[in-house]
Amino acid sequence: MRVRGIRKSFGSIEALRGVDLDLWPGECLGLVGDNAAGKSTFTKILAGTYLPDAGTIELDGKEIAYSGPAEARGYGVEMVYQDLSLCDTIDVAGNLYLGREISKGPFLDKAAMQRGAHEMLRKLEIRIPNTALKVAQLSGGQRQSIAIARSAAFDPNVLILDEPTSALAVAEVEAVLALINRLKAKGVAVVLITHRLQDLFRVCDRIAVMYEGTKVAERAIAETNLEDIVRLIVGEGHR
Amino acid sequence: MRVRGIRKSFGSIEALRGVDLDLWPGECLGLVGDNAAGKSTFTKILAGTYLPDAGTIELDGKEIAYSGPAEARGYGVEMVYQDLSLCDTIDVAGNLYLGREISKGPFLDKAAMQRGAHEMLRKLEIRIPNTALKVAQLSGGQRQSIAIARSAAFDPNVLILDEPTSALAVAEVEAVLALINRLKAKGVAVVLITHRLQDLFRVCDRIAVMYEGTKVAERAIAETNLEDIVRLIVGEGHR
Amino acid sequence: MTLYTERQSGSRLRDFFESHAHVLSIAVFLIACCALFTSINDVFLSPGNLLNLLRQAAPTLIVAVAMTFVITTGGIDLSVGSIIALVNASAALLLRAGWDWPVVSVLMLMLGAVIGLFQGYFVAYQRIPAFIVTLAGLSAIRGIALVLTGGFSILIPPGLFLSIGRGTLFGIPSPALMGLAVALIGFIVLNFTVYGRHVCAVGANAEAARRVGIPARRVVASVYVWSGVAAALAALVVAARLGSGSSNAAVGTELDVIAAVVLGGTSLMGGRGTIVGTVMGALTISVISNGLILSKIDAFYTQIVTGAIILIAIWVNTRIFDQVGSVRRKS
Amino acid sequence: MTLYTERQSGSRLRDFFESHAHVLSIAVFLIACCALFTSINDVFLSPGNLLNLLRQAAPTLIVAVAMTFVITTGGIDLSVGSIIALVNASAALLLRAGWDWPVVSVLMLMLGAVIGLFQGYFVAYQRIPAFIVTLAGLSAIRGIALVLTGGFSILIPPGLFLSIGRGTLFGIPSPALMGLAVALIGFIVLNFTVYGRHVCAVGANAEAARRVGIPARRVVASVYVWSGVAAALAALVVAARLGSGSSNAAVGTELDVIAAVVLGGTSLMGGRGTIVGTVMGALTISVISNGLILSKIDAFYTQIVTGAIILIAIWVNTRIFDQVGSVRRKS
Amino acid sequence: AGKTFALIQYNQQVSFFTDITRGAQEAAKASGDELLVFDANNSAQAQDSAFDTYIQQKVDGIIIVSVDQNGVMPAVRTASEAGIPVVAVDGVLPEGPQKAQISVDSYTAGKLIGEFYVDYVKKNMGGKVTLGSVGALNSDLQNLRQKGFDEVVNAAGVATSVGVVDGRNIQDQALAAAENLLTGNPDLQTLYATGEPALVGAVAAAESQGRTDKIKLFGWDLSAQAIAAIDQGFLVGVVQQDPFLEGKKAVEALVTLAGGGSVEKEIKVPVTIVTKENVDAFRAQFK
Ligand SMILES: Nc1ncnc2c1ncn2[C@@H]1O[C@H](COP(=O)(O)OP(=O)(O)OP(=O)(O)O)[C@@H](O)[C@H]1O
Ligand SMILES: Nc1ncnc2c1ncn2[C@@H]1O[C@H](COP(=O)(O)OP(=O)(O)OP(=O)(O)O)[C@@H](O)[C@H]1O
Ligand SMILES: O[C@@H]1[C@H](O)[C@H](O)CO[C@H]1O
Ligand SMILES: [Mg+2]
Ligand SMILES: [Mg+2]
Repeated sequence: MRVRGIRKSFGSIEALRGVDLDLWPGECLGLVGDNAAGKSTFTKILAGTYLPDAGTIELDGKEIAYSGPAEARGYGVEMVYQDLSLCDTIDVAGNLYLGREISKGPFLDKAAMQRGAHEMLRKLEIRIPNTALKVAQLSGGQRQSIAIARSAAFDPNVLILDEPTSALAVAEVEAVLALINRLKAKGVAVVLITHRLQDLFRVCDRIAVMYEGTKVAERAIAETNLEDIVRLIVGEGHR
Repeated sequence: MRVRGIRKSFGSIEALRGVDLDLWPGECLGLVGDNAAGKSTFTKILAGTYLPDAGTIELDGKEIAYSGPAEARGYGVEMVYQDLSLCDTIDVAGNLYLGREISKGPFLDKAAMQRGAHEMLRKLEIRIPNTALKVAQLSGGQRQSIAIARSAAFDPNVLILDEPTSALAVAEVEAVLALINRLKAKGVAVVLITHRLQDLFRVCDRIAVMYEGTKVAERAIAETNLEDIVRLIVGEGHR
Repeated sequence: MTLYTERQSGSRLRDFFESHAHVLSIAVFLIACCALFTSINDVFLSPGNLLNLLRQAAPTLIVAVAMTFVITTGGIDLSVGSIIALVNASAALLLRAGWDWPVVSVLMLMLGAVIGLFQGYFVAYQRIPAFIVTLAGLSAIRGIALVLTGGFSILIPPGLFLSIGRGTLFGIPSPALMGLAVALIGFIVLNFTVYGRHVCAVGANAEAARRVGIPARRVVASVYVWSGVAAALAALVVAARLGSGSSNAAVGTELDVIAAVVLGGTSLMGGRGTIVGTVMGALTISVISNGLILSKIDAFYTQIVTGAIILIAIWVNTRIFDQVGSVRRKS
Repeated sequence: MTLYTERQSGSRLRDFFESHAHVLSIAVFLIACCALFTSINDVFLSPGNLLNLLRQAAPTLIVAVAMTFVITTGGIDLSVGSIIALVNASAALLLRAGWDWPVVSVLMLMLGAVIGLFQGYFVAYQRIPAFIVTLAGLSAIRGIALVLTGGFSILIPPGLFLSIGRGTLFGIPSPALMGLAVALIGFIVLNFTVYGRHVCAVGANAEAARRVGIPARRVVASVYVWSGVAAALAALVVAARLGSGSSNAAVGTELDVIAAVVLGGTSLMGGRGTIVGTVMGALTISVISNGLILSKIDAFYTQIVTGAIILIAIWVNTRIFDQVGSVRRKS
Repeated sequence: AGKTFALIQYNQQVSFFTDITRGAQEAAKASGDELLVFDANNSAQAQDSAFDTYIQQKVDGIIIVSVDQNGVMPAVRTASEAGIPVVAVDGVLPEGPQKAQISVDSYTAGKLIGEFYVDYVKKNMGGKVTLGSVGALNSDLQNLRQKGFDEVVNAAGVATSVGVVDGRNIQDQALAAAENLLTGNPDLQTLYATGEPALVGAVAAAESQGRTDKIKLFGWDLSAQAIAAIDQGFLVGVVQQDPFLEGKKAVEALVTLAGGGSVEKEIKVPVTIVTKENVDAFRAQFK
């Protein structure tokens, strides 16, 4: 995936001021930056949720213009949104299979989805006693787990994770990092946005730093360390 | 603050199964636990948002029965909710002063609130260019910063922070930790829920561990370390 | 102190009560109303009157089932009464012009679909609030009926068409059968199909639905098509029952229909709908108006009593829900 | 590559346009309507007709201002038409019974407040959806008016009372003055007072408002009191204007009022309300009905044209908003 | 010729009113004048506003079919002060500056059909029956029709009333109300309907309940359905006003007034009680 010159404004705020990025299969790219740097906005564009004001996205050398997230999903681009994007009044299994329901003809195969949901959650070591619970009734961390399980379940080509571990407890964070490594091994390209910088060094191959709507640096993981990244994020000494 | 035997069920889920806790002025208590352990539910009860099914809360030796969060606020109990509890269609300054508007008679003193808002944000080193922006337009981290600034601004006696730093970038996390230490010095009792365990050791005096709706352990910070806490959270070797 | 025990998983029955509290309480209320009217007047429970009741409830019920879908997406359709008027008038005109009744019926259902599609397009693709689109529809569509009929009520020539409204099958009035069939279909579609799931998802969180690739706009547009078709079907029943078509038909029906849906426990915020509740809501409304007349309440008081009963029904509903559900969840 | 530059802060004008797009576009639409009708008929712009227009718009405007508050909290009040009928009938009966007009006027405003309080109580403290509470009210309150009048229209004896509807001050009709005064008060309260801020907060996120200690339920209940009082005031204007009271007054007014509010750009989802928009929405509706009469449109077509115009107004509104606002924000 | 008149209508959903409009239009065509029609859609306020607007427009005469007889009087006075003659059709206005009143007095005509009813019951039904009514409680006029009818019937003591139900002037509402009245009173012998929607609903209810052989209907306002019911024999008598003629006479009166002439303050139009005997004369009108 090759992204060039992405721009996006909201009213008077220029959220993105021309961002370029390359992404290779089987690698994990860490995307970091101060709050409001534009990370979420940028990844939403990759996932087709926003349409950019300018810029191009190429996939396998072919330029593509998304018309929406459904299309991006068709290309195998999956995303965990910072706001999770769950349907509160629908149960856990239903949310996991949202938009990709198992069906017999036009009918939902509820039993199969409940079984599949158990399986998905088990793989990610997520403990949710009852997959028939409504998502509104779950705790913050449980909700986040479901969003992650959903995005990883259907063999994506590109997986974008926008602060996926922010509400997770220790063991669950480990499970997510393990998941990322598993997916990388399968050839999935992963974009990980996080403020837990130490996690970056455990899964990422490259780190891109954003600042006020631009990409200011990109480092291979071997060439950098935590202090360097922090300095890059804050922009100290570069002005 | 002295809390005894708090219970709370939602339908078939027993979120809290009898929790006791003491809280002293000028100390910071870390509250940790696995996802869905009941941390948010417990603190919401302290803040008057939920009424407990059973149990008592004493403040300065007097038993109190909240009728709602307004009353808790009256006792100086402030909370940053995991879901932030902001009003999306109201601007930054308005959210910071929500429920405590500066007024001249019945009229809002908008100019004073804008000034005050700038001041609050400056203190917390939060960069939001325009306090007249609607909160809906802000990034995840910016929104969280506002919730924190709001809770800390009005001299609380008890400040409850439910995962306040989950969406914050490095520098902002530092600012929040510094804030907690400042407030402690002023005699405020702070409850900090977080999954970033290393932060606990920088600000907390005591750590309480919850597991499946009960408090399973309490440790003074000097007596424990990271590995110990992790083991307590997961419950390994205790079963 | 360090006693690690898992939570007991509580009574599933309690979960069941909680998640079906709305439906259960309207059921209780409906039964209470029936008991009350039975004790006042013994005609109420007579088979004749019960069939009557079903027949009268049918048009409201048919539209309410479709409206349940609309409201579940978080929308509303205020134009259904006007669509009934237009279809009912058009059908009468065509029948009088000598068209065959099956042709007319099919055409009329298509007319309902087209109107629904038109409104659905503006709601879903132009993102104009459903309240406004269908309010405009409420005015304009009845206006068209007015122009078509010139203000006259149009006699439908005797014939098979009238049995849509007046016929019986196995002793059950055909409108009642149609109503029940529509309710059954609605129940299955909403609860057991992929489409039904998408309707709920769009109502719960339209943006999330869009993000997971559900064709959110198409789903939203579609529910207005169903409410258009259902209104057309109800119009055929009304026309066949009255034996005439008029632009004056079904004035204010939208409010009855919406009341039935909400009484049944479907949330106006979207994301949660129940057809069983809607059926009982529609029956409750019919039972009240039937029962009041049987009880010989002075007609001047029926509006007051009807309003009071609706309020009390919902109030009891809420109370029971609060009791069965998490007691004092919020302070 | 490592070039750290701050974002330029973009044009504030653009922000202004964006956040006021709804109001601006209804303003444009209103002006366009006026221009159109002026070109068709030169009576339209005559001072006499303009004053007429203001007077005709006054009752809708008065209620719409209060309704803006209700809708901003995320609620709705469907009972305003019925409250107008009840107050209007009660006022006529009391005046006919020889009561003094100032006493009657004050009593009637209090009656409106009491009805609003009753409904607000159920909405805010019993958490019954506003749609249902006020739908029950719509039925029951007009029912009371029907019982009081026996279905007959009640003549108001000549006297000072009538000048509420027909008097002028500095050549401006008194209803118009009242309408403008109410709008001005509404504007100030919604935008510049603590109470107005709380109304927005409750509509934006009721739970958040409660958590920061805003008396959310009291605020919610209060807006229904205002809509009750406003409806009562409108009822006095209508009664004085027509010189009679009738249970038939103001049928369907609720829809006009809500249309005015939503046309003006207030969001039915709550949290965002604009009185300036509401004033223009109410004027637009009056201009359309006045202009259509002057344009000699065949009466059979007025409903169609009215519906079409409302739809187009909002559609243009949405389009302009999309253009001025973030272009293609969502795909 | 060449004048502009305005007709402010009650609504256009009932044949009765549409017929007034047609009569007025025909007369205007004949005299070469322009007729503007406004549909108030049952709103007294809308009628008041329409008056204002037509006064601004300086029309040469206004015909009012009032929703609220008292409520139009201020506007009627304003119009007259502006020199615009007003003629009232159907709804009877109180004393005022209107130039003419063209209508059937509902109260008196209610008594008329009451007398017809008493007569019929005595002759054909043994002089003692049960009676139900379908009204439109929100219509002043229809309440008067009920009142006039009730007074005569009660005085004669021929009927026991089982009550009035409210059809709200909407056909399908009237149908449901009438059905409930019929099922609630399985032995009901006679039914009185005070207006067109009520009568259409009552006829359909009698048919749908299969009671056409056991019940006799009386009411107001012919329609195609009513004629069919008369033919079948269960609808006995219908008060038929002549709305077409009313509309026509109203325009003619305005033409005369505009030409400087004067008209009678009360212009009578005949009412007929339509029965099996004389129904043929009305068939053509309701094809
Ligand atoms: N829908 C929107 N409307 C208006 N402004 C927006 C919108 N979404 C984002 N912005 C603005 O764009 C900028 C970038 O926001 P974005 O959410 O991409 O930041 P981020 O890097 O994800 O920050 P965080 O780490 O806090 O999540 C911010 O200044 C924000 O105010
Ligand atoms: N409103 C509610 N309705 C039903 N169940 C609820 C509700 N709120 C919480 N729960 C349940 O209570 C339990 C505890 O939830 P809580 O939010 O307190 O956990 P938590 O410790 O804050 O977890 P996290 O770290 O994930 O935020 C969970 O099992 C959750 O499903
Ligand atoms: O006189 C008319 C007609 O007879 C019709 O019944 C409608 O209501 C009345 O105003
Ligand atoms: Mg973000
Ligand atoms: Mg939590």
